[in-house]
Amino acid sequence: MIDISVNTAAIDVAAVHALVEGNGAGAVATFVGIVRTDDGVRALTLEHYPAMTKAALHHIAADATRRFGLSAIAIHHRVGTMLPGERIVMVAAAAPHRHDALAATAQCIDLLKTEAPFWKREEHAAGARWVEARAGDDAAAAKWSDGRA
Amino acid sequence: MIDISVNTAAIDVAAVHALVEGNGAGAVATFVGIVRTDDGVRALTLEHYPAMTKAALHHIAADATRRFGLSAIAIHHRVGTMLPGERIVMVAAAAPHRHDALAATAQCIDLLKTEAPFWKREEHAAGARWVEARAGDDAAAAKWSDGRA
Amino acid sequence: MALTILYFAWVRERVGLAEERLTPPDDIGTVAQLIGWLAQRSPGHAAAFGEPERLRAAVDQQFRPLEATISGASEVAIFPPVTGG
Amino acid sequence: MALTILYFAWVRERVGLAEERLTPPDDIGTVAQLIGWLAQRSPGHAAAFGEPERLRAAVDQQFRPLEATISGASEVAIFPPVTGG
Repeated sequence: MIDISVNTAAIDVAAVHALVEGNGAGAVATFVGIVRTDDGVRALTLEHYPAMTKAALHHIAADATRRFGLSAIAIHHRVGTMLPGERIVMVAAAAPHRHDALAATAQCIDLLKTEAPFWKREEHAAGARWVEARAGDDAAAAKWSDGRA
Repeated sequence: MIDISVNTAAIDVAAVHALVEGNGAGAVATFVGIVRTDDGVRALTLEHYPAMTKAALHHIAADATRRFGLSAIAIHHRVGTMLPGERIVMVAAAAPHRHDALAATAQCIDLLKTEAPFWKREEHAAGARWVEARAGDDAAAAKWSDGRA
Repeated sequence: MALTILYFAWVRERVGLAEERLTPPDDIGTVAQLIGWLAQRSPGHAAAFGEPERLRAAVDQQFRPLEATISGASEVAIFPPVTGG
Repeated sequence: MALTILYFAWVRERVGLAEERLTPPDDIGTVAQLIGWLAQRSPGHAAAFGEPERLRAAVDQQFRPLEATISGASEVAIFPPVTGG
């Protein structure tokens, strides 16, 4: 089961967790990315490429499902403007065994950073700026390149 | 912030997640272990060593906090009898960066398997049996032995 | 052949448009060539496309390198490196 | 000196007790020696302690190897390898 959502509404952790539980899974791992509250950002706006986004997330989820034998995975990404402390993205992966659930979650969040068409714009007191991609993100994504479709 | 709970009540995913969010954390990772529904187990009973359990979990949590610079961690473990599909344990770790939150969660669940005084008893149609420890669990726990207190 | 061209993030802001529909000359065969041609359309386009090494692209909604062909494509998107998650 | 001895899981079931308070002889210096001495107390104890390699222990609520001393300890727990999480 693959559940992808790209939405302006707040992410409900219990609801996303519940989507992947059941079906005999012994292990559920999740990752939630949150707008930092400690670096002077007043608001974060996520722009995306609507015609492409869900397919890109589905591809990432399907890859992880194959590689780690997941029983279910959900990737919910918020778009639009959000405030410090609000959730940007949630990945939840269910598998028979714990290491598969955890590794699948790590792979999905790393690949999300480099293979999904989102762009972050931060509002600071001094004005707005587009977040620059980080070389570390490419390196983290490259780690998963073996064994992918 | 370290929050440890050992309780017969059901684990509330949203409540445990909320315990570690906030305080500027940019990343929250969680792991939930669930009673499998697909291997003929009718009920699972977790016995523990009450005088020792919370201290053992606190030690695991404090270790992960130091090693991965966590802003908060919660380990909630259920004891008593539970049914297939019910949650046995939840680890939730919050950190400034995603890899720390994910690695801390993985370390805690691996060490829980070998360093916390819990014993699982499964009820099958044919009777009850105590779950045997697995060699793989020792190997997974040993992975984290560098850099620990 | 007419092409739908989409812009995102600061590329969109500098161009001043989210989308335009254009018919590039026949000798524009790759994304990089398209970027060079677009740069001449306005000062905003020039500001957006002056440093191609800062740009990434998708052709028909698949991420593609700037050397990729646009032959037969109906939609090309040009944007900075992605920063989601 | 009197010692509180706790049993868990199938060790508890075989012994038939969760806890007992005993004063081992002075020549019982390690957990392994304690296990050998306990094995003689009843058929249930014998069944629980017949294969020490299947047993683990905590001394004063710290996991310790079977060769560890019990000198000065007030609580020793004997149990199978843990299986939580």
